[in-house]
Amino acid sequence: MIEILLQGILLGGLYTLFALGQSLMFGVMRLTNTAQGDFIILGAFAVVAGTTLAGGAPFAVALAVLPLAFGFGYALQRYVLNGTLGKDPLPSLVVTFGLSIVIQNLLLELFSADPRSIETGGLNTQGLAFGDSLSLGVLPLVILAIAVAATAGLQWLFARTALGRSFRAVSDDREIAELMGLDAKKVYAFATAIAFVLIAVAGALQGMRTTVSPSDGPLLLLFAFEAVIIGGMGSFWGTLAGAMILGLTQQIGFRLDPGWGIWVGHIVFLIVLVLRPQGLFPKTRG
Amino acid sequence: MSDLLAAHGLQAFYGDAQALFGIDLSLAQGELVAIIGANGAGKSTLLKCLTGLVRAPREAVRFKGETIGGLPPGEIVKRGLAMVPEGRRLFPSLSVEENLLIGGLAGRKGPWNLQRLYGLFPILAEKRRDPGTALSGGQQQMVALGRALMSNPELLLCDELSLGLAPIVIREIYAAMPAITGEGMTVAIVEQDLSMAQRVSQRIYCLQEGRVSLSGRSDALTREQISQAYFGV
Amino acid sequence: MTRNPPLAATSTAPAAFDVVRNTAASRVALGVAVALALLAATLPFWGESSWMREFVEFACYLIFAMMWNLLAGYGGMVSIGQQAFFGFGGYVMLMLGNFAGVNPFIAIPLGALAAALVAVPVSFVAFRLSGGYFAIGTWVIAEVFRLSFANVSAVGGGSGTTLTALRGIDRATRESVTYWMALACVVAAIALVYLFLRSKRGLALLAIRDNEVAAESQGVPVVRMKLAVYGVAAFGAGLAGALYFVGNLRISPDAAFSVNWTAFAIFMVVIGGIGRIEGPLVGALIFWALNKFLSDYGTWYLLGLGLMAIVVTIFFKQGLWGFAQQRWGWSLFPTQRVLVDGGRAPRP
Amino acid sequence: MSLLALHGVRKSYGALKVTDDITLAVAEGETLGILGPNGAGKTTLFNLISGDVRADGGRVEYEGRDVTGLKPHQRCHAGIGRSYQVPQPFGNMSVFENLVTAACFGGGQSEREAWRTAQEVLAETGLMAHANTPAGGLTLLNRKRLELARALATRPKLLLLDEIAGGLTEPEARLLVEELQRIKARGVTMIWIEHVVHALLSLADRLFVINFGQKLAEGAPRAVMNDPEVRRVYMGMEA
Amino acid sequence: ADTLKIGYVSPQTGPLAPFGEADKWVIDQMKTVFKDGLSVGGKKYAVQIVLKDSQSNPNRAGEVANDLILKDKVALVLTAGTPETANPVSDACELNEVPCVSSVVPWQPWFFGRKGDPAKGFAWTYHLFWGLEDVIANFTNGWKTVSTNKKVGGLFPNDGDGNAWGDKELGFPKPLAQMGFTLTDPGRFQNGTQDFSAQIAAFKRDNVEIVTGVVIPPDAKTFLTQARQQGFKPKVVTLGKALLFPGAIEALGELGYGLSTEVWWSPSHPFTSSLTRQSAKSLAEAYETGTKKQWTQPIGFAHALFEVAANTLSRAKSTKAGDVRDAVAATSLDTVVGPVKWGGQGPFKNVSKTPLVLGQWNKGQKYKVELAIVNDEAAKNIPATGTLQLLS
Ligand SMILES: Nc1ncnc2c1ncn2[C@@H]1O[C@H](COP(=O)(O)OP(=O)(O)OP(=O)(O)O)[C@@H](O)[C@H]1O
Ligand SMILES: Nc1ncnc2c1ncn2[C@@H]1O[C@H](COP(=O)(O)OP(=O)(O)OP(=O)(O)O)[C@@H](O)[C@H]1O
Ligand SMILES: CC(C)C[C@H](N)C(=O)O
Ligand SMILES: [Mg+2]
Ligand SMILES: [Mg+2]
Repeated sequence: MIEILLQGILLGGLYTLFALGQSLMFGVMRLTNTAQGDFIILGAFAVVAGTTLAGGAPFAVALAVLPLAFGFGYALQRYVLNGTLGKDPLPSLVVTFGLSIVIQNLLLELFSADPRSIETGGLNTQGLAFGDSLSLGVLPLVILAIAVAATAGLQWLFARTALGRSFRAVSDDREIAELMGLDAKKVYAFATAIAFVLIAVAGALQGMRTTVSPSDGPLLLLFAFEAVIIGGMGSFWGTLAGAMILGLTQQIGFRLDPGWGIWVGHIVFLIVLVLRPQGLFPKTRG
Repeated sequence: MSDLLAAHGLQAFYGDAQALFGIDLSLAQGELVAIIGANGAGKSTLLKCLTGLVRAPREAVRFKGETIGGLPPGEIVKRGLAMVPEGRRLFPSLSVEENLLIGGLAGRKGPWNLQRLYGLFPILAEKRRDPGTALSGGQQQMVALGRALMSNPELLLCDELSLGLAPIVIREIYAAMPAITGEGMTVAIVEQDLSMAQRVSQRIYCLQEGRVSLSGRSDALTREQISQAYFGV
Repeated sequence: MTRNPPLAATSTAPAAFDVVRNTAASRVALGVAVALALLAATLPFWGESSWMREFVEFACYLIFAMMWNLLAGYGGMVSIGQQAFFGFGGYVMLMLGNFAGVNPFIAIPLGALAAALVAVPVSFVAFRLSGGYFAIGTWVIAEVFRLSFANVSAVGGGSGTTLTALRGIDRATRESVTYWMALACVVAAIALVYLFLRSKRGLALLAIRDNEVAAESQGVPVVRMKLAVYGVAAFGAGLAGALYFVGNLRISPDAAFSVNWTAFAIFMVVIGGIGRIEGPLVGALIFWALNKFLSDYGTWYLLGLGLMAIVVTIFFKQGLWGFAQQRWGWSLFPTQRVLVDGGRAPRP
Repeated sequence: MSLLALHGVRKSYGALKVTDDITLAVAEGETLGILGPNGAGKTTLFNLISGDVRADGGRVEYEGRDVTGLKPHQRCHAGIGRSYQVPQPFGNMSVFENLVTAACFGGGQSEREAWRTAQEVLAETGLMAHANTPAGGLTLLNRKRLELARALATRPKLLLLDEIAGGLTEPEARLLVEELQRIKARGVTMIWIEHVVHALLSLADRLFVINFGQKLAEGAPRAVMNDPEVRRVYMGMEA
Repeated sequence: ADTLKIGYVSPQTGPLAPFGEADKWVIDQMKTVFKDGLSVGGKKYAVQIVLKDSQSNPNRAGEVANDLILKDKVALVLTAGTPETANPVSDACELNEVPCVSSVVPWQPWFFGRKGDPAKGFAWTYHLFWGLEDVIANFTNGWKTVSTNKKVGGLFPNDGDGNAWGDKELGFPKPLAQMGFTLTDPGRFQNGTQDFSAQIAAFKRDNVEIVTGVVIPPDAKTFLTQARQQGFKPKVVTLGKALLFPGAIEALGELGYGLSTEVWWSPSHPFTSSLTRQSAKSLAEAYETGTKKQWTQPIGFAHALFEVAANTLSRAKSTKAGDVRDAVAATSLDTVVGPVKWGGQGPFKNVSKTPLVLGQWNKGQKYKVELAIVNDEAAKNIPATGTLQLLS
């Protein structure tokens, strides 16, 4: 029982990382990024490629990828995604769908369909034993810690800093925010840049935790979205809670029957939506 | 008289549709000017052109001797030109105080800061932690006004300050005007209520179908002249 | 700019006004379409079987895209989950054929009907959401369909199963009947959508898309209209799915409920032009042509397709047909009502 | 018998009581004016009558029938037409189509009848020149006209008007009042929310003043306007 | 001369792409082989090979098969690489009455997965590969050589292979029980599962020492790392599919050494190509020189499919579908994957079985990891170079 709970929370930690970037982009720009999963995979491949080039040092490479991700996110928002924003969710859906296909096939062309992983020098196989029967992986614990720290950091940034204030202002009313001296395009680009740092972190950790291959992205996307939507918009602790709920219900489902675990997660997500369409802990307006 | 702001032959378009057809306008330091005109005459468009929300040719707008037409709104507000938009438009996910702080982003020095504003509108100090949208319409209008003042502008543009407000609120808002203009700030207001416009302003511009149809000293214009300018009849 | 005339200038309507609904182009288009359909009906007697197959595949894409256009472009419901009904229609057709001994051709409309029926309970969940939430929510619902079918061992679980019911029917009969079914479905789908949009229900749809709250208060039964559209779109998606798997013979949950169906529909509609009947027609033609000539390039083809969708969305928001329509005023399927003054050209 | 009657209607948003036990009746053919400070709950009251918002408690009766549970479109069908304070046109449809929609669905007319109705309303409200303009491209004034026109096209017995004179110049407001007078003369019952008091006074048979979701005053226009509470709370004048 | 077309469908992109990775090279080689054309029924034809990508997608596989048949009008269709590609292609051929030879799917998922009737078989589609009985025999033969508690944990996903391997009647459960192994099967899971703690918990609970199954590569990695984290240390891990390709093993890092898998073809298989006279070893070497990549198992089978095609066509009375089909059915040929003969060495007239042995991955010399054959009891002619070692 305890074991299920703990494994569920660890899984939730991973899902939190998948979801935070999405939560930020959704909260600030109402942007439905259907390529979220593919960007995570792209991040993982960037670290894979970097490690190959550098001949090792995965953690240093992962750190080096973060500023690249920041720049990439900034440029992507600035020059591509900004053109799709508006009341109509369709343009951003289509463009991110398109990006998703482009990324998958580009990775396939560059890296072939072989699954890759990031060598962590054994960190990924270490476990901490608690008593006889319970052993938790060190890497999942690290992931959970990073997830909680990232959530706290993002929440603080969003609620307490001038940058966070400008995120919210631009999200509420772009025109007026510009009138106050904010350059919405830059603010958006900043939000996406930060989201991409989180995405790169998620990708690097995913690549350390398991293998990644170019077509894995869509699998990760739905979990990310479910966490964001269960949690409610604009609240990062909500996203974390949503991810935990998703991790736990899937974990319970897996124990009932491995074939129905994800199904149970989806059903719980749909039930939450029916009961509380705005999510459990919404902060910003819908 | 040195003009603080001057527009010459200002034209504006929404897509293919032309909204302004060559506006000439000048505002002198320290005066309060009312801009009137029928619905759709182009008053809001004019203010939006001046603040950069609608594109304008570079040379068409001069502020403190510098051409500012078509600059991004952020650049313009940094130069000292702020606007209270039509319909208040507070940021719903920001508290009252955060709304005001956003107004101060331009980073201009001057007499207006949070303390001073709370002094002018004490009710806002009480509600500083509430979301802007939890206020009554009049209180929201105060926040909108305060938000614009926080940038310490030299020229303040107010669009339809009294639209949809209860008479009591309109009184309160206009009662605050002298405290604002008293600093030597230049103010332009768009106002539908003609008698109010005439009473508070020193000069009036009347727009009609995207052109200036009448301008002059408020106390020198007659009702007939204004009606004439309104409808061109 | 015109001046606003004073309110209530006159109080009685001049009788000389008339309402025009067709254009010269649309009348010609109707004639051409009827002629084309008749010609197409004779294809099995002179054409090659590869053409028929090609057409069946095209028909599936087209019907599916048209229904997505109806749902998103007119109903304002941007769904990423229409594959739920595509796959459901396919599975029901297959189960009726394999287990109940129903002739698969008769099972096609039955599959579509089943998809429409299952859309009713699904709508209770989906309609709690709107905008981006609706999009993702419907996707999750489709995943629930996929995982549910993947756990039913009678239809082969995750590995899927084969439509055995057609094994007795000889090839020539099967090909021409499948082709005629597809042709009939395409004609019916276009006619259905067009007549639906021209009727006053079409007005209600446009109103809902523009402003749901206001539509409701102007007497439009919003939920009922949305449900009707959702049901019709599910029917069409199920029809496309059943038709597709009769042509393909094998079904599996991953294939039947693949998000790619909706992704491709979105690409077709967006490239052709959303919210206009010509959009999915043009889009499906382009998509089919690209697929036919370039799909052997594999990754590069898909990459190009993705890029094309991005470019069209950003630079031609109205899609290619929308662009042409704006540029040259083309309209093959006009649905609007133009008030004209005694037959003279209307004031814009 | 009154056409519309509210009995103890209540609505809260969170802790905020926006409509607090309102009881109110409108007789057939009457024009009721509603006044009150910003945020007093006037628009919310309309939303409760039209059904856009569900009441937390109390009853709404229309033509002697309890309509509290009915959907907005059903109430519209029954003859309650409304305009919105912030115009809500169907932006991608032409003005004519906006009206045809209202006549078809709100007025329960056939398409052909609806064309006729729409033309009449276009002429009546001075929108004929804009018949084929997309409603999204209208100026604010014309949007407000369209709000009125669309409500009229549903052929309402009860017309709810939310600040349609707001932002109008005085001459424009005068023309509007004339128009409303003609509608009133046809026997249409009206409830009109308006801050432009003089416009309201020229039409209303009775006034109802709301403050903090509660009734502050009710009665003949002159009497209400001279009520010291009303003068203090609403007009901002010491009695 | 007229042109005769041979169609070939395999997954060249998508998650199953490793199965199709060698095909381009094999087809290039075939172009040289066929450069002088083939004579069929006394008539000379130029040969054209049309390669189609199934994109690992069963839908797409069916579509391209239909294109090959109806548009390219191929005389013969070849297909390989998991049920996700081979089954829909075979179905399309059966329906359109065109002969098809398929491989790289154990015959049960190919035959029963397509709802084949053992009494009737198929009219147009023929298959060459081993069956579940072989993989079960190999796995258990290996396990019997090491000392374990005979408790086996099964990882069978919900896909074409997993459903067949885990099937109560056709798959692992029955024979394992007969041989005294106890199987813990927590149930079918979706490919792409992020978390195997449910399975690990079940295996730990039942004290499992042997893990088997047929999973896709990422899932194997996820499972193995999580097992390690959660303190589950099986003595033997023998998995199908996930462990076939050196790329996938390299991706596992340290965890890869000592894993075992089935071997359907290797350079040490004592067979020779009937077309090029290359031995298995020289075929693999040619591949490694030509592509600068390590050899993989599908090379042999892709090659063998063309051997069958060339042999069949040269025996066919004409290029008519019926004649080609009859020639396929009458095939008896020694190929680089072993002898191929339908109606003899298989359970049904449509299936010809090939030999299977057990392999284990070790740290290599030339490449990071290399596959050694560790049990040949089921096919004595293929020499084992070692014995199965327990995982450290
Ligand atoms: N966003 C827009 N897109 C297209 N046209 C616009 C837009 N905003 C305003 N217009 C048009 O520009 C003209 C001037 O509008 P503007 O809003 O400046 O008028 P105004 O004088 O402020 O009127 P009001 O009193 O109604 O606020 C009008 O014809 C209006 O329809
Ligand atoms: N959907 C909502 N959620 C939360 N609060 C709301 C909502 N709608 C209205 N309110 C609040 O209810 C109160 C009454 O609003 P309402 O719109 O009815 O006022 P009003 O009397 O029409 O004001 P005005 O004269 O400014 O139009 C306000 O405080 C408003 O903020
Ligand atoms: C390649 C073979 C093993 C066949 C089957 N697809 C498998 O993966 O096991
Ligand atoms: Mg304005
Ligand atoms: Mg109101």
